[in-house]
Amino acid sequence: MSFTWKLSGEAGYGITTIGLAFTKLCTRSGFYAFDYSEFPSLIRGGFTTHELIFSDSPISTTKATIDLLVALRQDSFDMDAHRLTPDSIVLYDDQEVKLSGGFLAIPMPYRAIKLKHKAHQVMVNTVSIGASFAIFGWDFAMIDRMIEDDFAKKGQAVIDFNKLLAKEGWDHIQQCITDNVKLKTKIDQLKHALKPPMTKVSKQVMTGNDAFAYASAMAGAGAYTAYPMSPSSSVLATLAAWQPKTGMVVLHIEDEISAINQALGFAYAGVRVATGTSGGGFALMVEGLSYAGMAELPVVVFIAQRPGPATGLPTWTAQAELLFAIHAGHGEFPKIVLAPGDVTDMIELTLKAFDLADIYQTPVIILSDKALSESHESINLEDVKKIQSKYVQNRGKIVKNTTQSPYLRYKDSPDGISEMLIPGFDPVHHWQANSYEHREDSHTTEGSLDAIKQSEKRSRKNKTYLGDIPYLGEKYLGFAPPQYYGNTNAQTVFVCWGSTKSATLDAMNILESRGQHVGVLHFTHVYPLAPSTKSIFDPDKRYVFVENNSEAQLAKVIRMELGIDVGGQKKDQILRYDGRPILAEDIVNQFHSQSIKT
Amino acid sequence: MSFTWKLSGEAGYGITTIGLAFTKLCTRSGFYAFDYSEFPSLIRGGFTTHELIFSDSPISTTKATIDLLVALRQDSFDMDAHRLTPDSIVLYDDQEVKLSGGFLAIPMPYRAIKLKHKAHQVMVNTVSIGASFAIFGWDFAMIDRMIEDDFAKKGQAVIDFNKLLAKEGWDHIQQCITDNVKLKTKIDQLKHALKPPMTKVSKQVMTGNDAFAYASAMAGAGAYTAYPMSPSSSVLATLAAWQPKTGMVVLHIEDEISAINQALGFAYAGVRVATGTSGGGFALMVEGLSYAGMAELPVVVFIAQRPGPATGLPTWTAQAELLFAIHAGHGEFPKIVLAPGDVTDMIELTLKAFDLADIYQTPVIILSDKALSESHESINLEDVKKIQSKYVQNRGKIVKNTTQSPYLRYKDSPDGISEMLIPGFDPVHHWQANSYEHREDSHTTEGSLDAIKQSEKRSRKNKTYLGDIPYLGEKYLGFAPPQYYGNTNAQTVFVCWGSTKSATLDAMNILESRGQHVGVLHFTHVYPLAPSTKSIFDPDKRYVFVENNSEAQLAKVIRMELGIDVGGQKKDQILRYDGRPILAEDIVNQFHSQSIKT
Amino acid sequence: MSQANIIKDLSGYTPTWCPGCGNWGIIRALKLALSEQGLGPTDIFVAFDIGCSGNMNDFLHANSMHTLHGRSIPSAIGMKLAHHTKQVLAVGGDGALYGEGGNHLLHACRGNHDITVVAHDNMVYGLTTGQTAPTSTRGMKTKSTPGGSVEMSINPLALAISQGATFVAQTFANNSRHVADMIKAAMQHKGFSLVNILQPCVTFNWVNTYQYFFEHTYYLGSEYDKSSMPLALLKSLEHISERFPLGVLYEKSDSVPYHLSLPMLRTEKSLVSRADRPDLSFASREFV
Amino acid sequence: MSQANIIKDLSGYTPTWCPGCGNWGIIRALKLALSEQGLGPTDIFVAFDIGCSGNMNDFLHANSMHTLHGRSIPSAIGMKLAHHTKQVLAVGGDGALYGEGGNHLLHACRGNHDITVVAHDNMVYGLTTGQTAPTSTRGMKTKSTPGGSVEMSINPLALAISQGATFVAQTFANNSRHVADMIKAAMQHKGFSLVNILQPCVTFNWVNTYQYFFEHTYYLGSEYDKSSMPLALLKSLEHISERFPLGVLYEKSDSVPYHLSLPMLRTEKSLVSRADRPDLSFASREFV
Ligand SMILES: Cc1ncc(C[n+]2csc(CCOP(=O)(O)OP(=O)(O)O)c2C)c(N)n1
Ligand SMILES: Cc1ncc(C[n+]2csc(CCOP(=O)(O)OP(=O)(O)O)c2C)c(N)n1
Ligand code: SF4
Ligand code: SF4
Ligand SMILES: [Mg+2]
Ligand SMILES: [Mg+2]
Repeated sequence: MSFTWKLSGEAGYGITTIGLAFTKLCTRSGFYAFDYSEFPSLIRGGFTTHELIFSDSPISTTKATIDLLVALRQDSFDMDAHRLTPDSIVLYDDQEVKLSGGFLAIPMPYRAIKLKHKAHQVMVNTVSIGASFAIFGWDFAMIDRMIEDDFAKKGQAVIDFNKLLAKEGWDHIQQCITDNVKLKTKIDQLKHALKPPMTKVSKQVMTGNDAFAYASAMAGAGAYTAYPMSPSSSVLATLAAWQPKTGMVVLHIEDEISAINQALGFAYAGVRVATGTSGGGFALMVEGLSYAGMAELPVVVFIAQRPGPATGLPTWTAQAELLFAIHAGHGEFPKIVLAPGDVTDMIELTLKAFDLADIYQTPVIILSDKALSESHESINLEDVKKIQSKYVQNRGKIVKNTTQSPYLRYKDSPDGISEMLIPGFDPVHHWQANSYEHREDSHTTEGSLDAIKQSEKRSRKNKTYLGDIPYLGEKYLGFAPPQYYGNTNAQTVFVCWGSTKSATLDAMNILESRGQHVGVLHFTHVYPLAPSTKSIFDPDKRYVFVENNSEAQLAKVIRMELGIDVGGQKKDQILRYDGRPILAEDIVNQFHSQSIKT
Repeated sequence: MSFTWKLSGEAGYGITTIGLAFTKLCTRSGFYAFDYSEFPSLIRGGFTTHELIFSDSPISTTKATIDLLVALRQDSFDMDAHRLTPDSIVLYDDQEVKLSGGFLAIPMPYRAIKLKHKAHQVMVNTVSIGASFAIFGWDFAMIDRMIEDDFAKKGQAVIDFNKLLAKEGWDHIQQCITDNVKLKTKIDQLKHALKPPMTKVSKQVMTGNDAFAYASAMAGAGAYTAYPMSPSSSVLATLAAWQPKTGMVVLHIEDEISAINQALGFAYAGVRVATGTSGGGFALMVEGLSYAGMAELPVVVFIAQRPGPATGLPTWTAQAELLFAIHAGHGEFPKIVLAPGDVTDMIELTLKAFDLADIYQTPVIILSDKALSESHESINLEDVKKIQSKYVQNRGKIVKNTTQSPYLRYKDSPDGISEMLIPGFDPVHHWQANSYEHREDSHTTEGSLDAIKQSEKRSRKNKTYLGDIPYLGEKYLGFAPPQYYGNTNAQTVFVCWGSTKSATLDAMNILESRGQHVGVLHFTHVYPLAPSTKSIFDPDKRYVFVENNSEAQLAKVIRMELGIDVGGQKKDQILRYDGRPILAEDIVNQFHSQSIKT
Repeated sequence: MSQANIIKDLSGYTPTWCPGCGNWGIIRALKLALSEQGLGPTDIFVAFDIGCSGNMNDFLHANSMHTLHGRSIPSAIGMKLAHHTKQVLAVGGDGALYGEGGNHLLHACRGNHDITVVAHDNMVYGLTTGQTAPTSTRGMKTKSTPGGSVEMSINPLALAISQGATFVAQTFANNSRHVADMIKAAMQHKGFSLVNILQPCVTFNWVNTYQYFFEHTYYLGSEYDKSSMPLALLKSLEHISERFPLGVLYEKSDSVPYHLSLPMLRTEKSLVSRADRPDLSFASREFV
Repeated sequence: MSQANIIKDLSGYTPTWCPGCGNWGIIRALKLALSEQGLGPTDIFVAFDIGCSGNMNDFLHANSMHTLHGRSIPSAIGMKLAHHTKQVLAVGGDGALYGEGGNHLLHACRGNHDITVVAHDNMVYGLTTGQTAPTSTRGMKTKSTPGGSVEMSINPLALAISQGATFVAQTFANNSRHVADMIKAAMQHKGFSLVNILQPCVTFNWVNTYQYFFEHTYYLGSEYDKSSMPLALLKSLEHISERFPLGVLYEKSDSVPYHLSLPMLRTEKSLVSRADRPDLSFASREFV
């Protein structure tokens, strides 16, 4: 069971605020919810939408059809009319909006309510919440509690006023039932279909950015340096707000170059650190990334992707920095790129990212995107607690004291990893984080043998990460192969990475329900790829790449890294590159049309 | 016939100056010469070498053995003793250097000459020039003329003094002959073997950087913006010095970010422009590159590669920015990457780069490296003149007037290329170089259809460049496939790109002379690759990648772009990554040892 | 409208700024300044930065670049040197010009490049919804500094005056007439000019409101001597005590702009107008 | 040498600077300043920039980073905040600190970060063999400006003083004692300190020689009041007429360094010394 609900209106009129409240309400009611918001790169004047889906099982993608649409303006209706089905419900402003089409239309006296209570446009949205609850047959008291929580800081008057407006919406529906039989029948159906689960699992509602912030704190990061950039900015705001509780140093600095170079200062001094940005800001960090590679400094770089090139579509989504991230930075050095598939993944992989950065003493990049970074998802609190209680920092060979003498910071070793002494504690030993090529003792060198030794040592870390060389530390942590979902006999496999996971799985289920078997292969550890990954690809199967970009970038990575010729043809690509997340229905439709062509 | 000559000494003592004079002397004598200099990233205190090779046919690589070594210091001898053969000659300071090994050793009274004339250490090198000429049996008057040309600005006294020192060297050898029979025989041999060609072809001695500067001026570039960085800096100095003659605006600005963004200002305003740097500076330009991609601005970016990561080995060579350059910049946009194989190539491809940038209205990157950028090579003046007389600027669809109304800067078109109106002349039409996604009229958009249209339009330019879509302009200029050299039946093919061309061809010839057939496939148009390139690769042949990097980057590009599994195994890679250029002998040796292993 | 008027019409899309935003006054002033100089869209080159301010790209018609964030100044310099007979402006926010792009401002000042930088100083990051800016007053609570910002504000006027700018003015978005006058004077000045415009951001800055600026600004009187650099510098220090003088703080009378120091641009023929290819015969002599 | 002396020995490799280079005097002074404060290699953190100056990384023993060109200041700030009980220096050239890294200097000043920036001001790019620098005098002929540089010199002292630096001094490499005293005073100051060292580059700068500096410098007398910011600013303007005062131009007495404005660093326990993982239970409340 899943149900989609959508609200839209002018930017700056609280659409996302009330939308989040509703996402939380669905979650508190016992469902899993996921939302997705669209807004322009403008503070005002554009159009903002909040679309949410709730379901009895975990979900992190929306769907093509809208089950309940709130239309306060004509354009709210017009832009989504094609997504309505005969089963859909439209709550609309009877004074503002003209409808056409077959669905259950419920006129709402928004204007009258607004006038009656002298309410600001922002508050009118609360009416829709009340009305929606009435339609779903949910407990009105939940709304009251939500309002009390959300407006606690604003005082009793505001709380009461909001409750009143919600109640107006609720009452209006109750009233309608009496003379609208169709509505009555529908509501009776929904009451049953949307009945909140009996046993309530505790949940948290988080965005991908929240999850990254949360897990960074959990990993013991001491600092976060950043320059704001959509859609990564909320990480900065969240971590900044938490400073009194986490003790983290959170810096909004002058530019992204400073962000990474300050981060490297923290890293050298032994503090776990991350920096975050989007593609354009990351472009300014790539020189610093190369320095981290050379000096073998651990740093986590969080990239929330948006469509480029250049300023592009700042508030929209894309998965178009995979190749850029993999090859970012001049010269050759190891680098690990991870791409979480959903919010829980984000928590786990963020924790792992900090460990990997420390173990391999090299930059680790986390690729998120607007769809994951800014969408709210309900996740099981139990899962989070389990992750947290299981988590123990693994700093690899980073130490506060050394038994070596002389201490060789860049000592050659079979796994490529040398002991890193946190400077400033040992009274005798010191070393340089040298951006030049260096000897084992960290002094600058231009010697051929030194250069070869250090270059090979650095690249050997890659092999260790991939499991080709045994790790000589306490605990192994490295590459994880892609996850296969679905029928193992399926002759067609959708290959995806990062945030497109949920939509692709949905597509698989839709096709399955139509009797068509497809599998899904989802990558989170997108670079480097272990050579053994090659054996996962069966030459007799068809692999179709599902990506939110125009070049099927993962397919390129697989060809480059594994030498197998997949995903190079248009027919083996299902792509979306207009800034919108790819949805299950997009995948199914494109898949059908391509299958016909081939 | 080819002959290698090498001089070395403390940095700061004029080694490269005198070395260049000798390179020019060889050229003026009628030979083709090529030199290669090594020096530390220090102004003083390190060790500088100047190695040159001259030959009766064009050459742009040195070889493993040294035919004449000048050893003024013990370390000059020690570091190169292993490169001497029984046929080698060593001119050495009899007071300073102890020799061992079998070769023709000629003690030189450098100390005595220095004392006698109260000469500075810098000038002692001139003695070696005189001595070398005596050994080769060349015309001493050539040295006199060279000294007159080179020291014209320093006055007659300096000229005379240098001539005197050269003569001392010459005289000393003449004197030695009388009582050194072995030397006499050798000199008689050499007189014959090194006899300057009768018909002298006019030549120019140029580095890769000179060639880029020269061709930029020839292409009509109006501006060059840069921040100094080895090994690209001499382009800035050369173009700056030429300003009064070329009228070019040459700017040394505050940082590389400014360099590219100023360049884009020139480009928007209709002026041909280039910027130049090395990998680390380029890292700071990649955001700007992405803007050029989005706004469709033509710009040429010159990268002289050096080993990274980070500061790396600043004065050494590498081919390690191929993957970085190809994927540089966030988001997806077309980009053309060219890698000249030698100095003549550099002239031709620089001219082409400016044309391609204009035609495709997108950034074009030229990948050079220290070995090409700073080595001097003699090229035929006739060739240069031919290139120059043939060259006509091709600005594609860049116009000063438009017949469109309304003018649509980003009008969709079958070849992906829209008319670009140079702003500031037309009194009515204006447009924005918009870093946001935009409509055809250049206004900002967030619409799905606009985004798709523009994204597809941009990527279609790639297809046009590759010849997959016909170009709708006046004259086609696009991708050129790799060049095949050698026996077409060879079962083994060396694959290389850029500056490793000459060494690889040499290796092919050496192997050929030993009865072993190999072919060479050399890429200059390294990205993007036309799909048809795939057919060049014969599945039954062995392809061995010869690159100055540690990852066999071209092999990765070929796998990624063409989907053929080549060069992924160690046995199919001949790589050098210690900052030194790969030499024919390296290739031959590695090839033999790998062939044994497999 | 007549043909000529249409050609000179500067208006693009209707702005999408928040009602009450100071930017409304600035665009009005900018249009005034341009049209009073008889300049239409094709007469000028503008580099718009990224920010609410820079969003003017779609609202003001011009030959223009909507540059990368923080990079409007270098792009403006490129345009100026390419086509030096035209007037060139860079329009951006305090974040772009004093934060991300601070280095370019610094060096454009000392180069005395003949461009006019129009800085929308709202003391906050507008477009990214309310983080601290380089001109935020120390202690200001924003999204990125919930505990109050720790840095003191940059002093843009002192920066420009001390580093070689030859025209430095300050004005207040509320007074379009004054803003227009400052921009006009700046454009007419030969050399680098900075116009710092105090601009209320009604959505994210509740500290530096219209009221705040009314209280903290004053107009420089006719007795003020704008030709003295040391005096101007001292005047600019009032910034520290949150006093904002309005008017031209400094103008160097004998300013020689960058391009006029380049021999090849001491002509009416701009770089982009040259068709002739250079004679390279000198090079073959150099390389033998 | 005793064990303790070995531990405190700051000497690394023998420097490779040109004979006569001003850097020799600077390294002597730096060692003096450190050892007089009882500081050895492991007591300090140094960010060396890229340049002849920055090449000191191999000549001076310390916990150190040899950073990217122009980025020594951000790296120094990172180290300071990570381990705020230690003294942190950034050592670099005029190209690095005022050119490539100008924006970082600007913002480090206004942040009043407690680091000491040691600027080797040789008015040229040494390591890249002689191009113009941000502090080159206008008209200077260099490899990149064969016709003479067009920009006026940056004024680093005025920049720092006007943008929030709380300690600004100038000194001359020839007088190691004075250089050492300036560095010591700078390090002892709580907050951002800049020591601009006039440093002859004997190989690529034939204008600003030892002789030149002897003629163009003078020591600030005891009557000079370093506590007045406006005065210091005016003093720094002498730079324009090529007069270089030596000594402490400005020191703010009640300076509060950046890290002491952060509640979590108002303790002796530095960030890197903390083992405790934060209690995140608050978050589960926030997210329901
Ligand atoms: C390299 C880069 N970093 C960050 C951003 C995100 N960004 C867009 S506008 C802006 C700041 C806006 O503030 P300001 O320049 O003061 O302009 P305002 O909106 O206040 O007018 C930021 C950080 C970006 N576009 N590019
Ligand atoms: C990003 C980047 N750009 C350019 C360079 C090349 N580079 C190295 S040192 C230097 C300038 C040296 O001048 P300065 O900072 O004044 O130091 P000095 O050598 O004079 O002490 C430059 C441009 C680099 N290493 N990195
Ligand atoms: S957010 Fe502020 S600066 Fe941006 S439009 Fe609104 S009021 Fe103006
Ligand atoms: S080049 Fe100049 S700065 Fe560098 S070591 Fe030599 S004299 Fe010193
Ligand atoms: Mg602002
Ligand atoms: Mg310098």
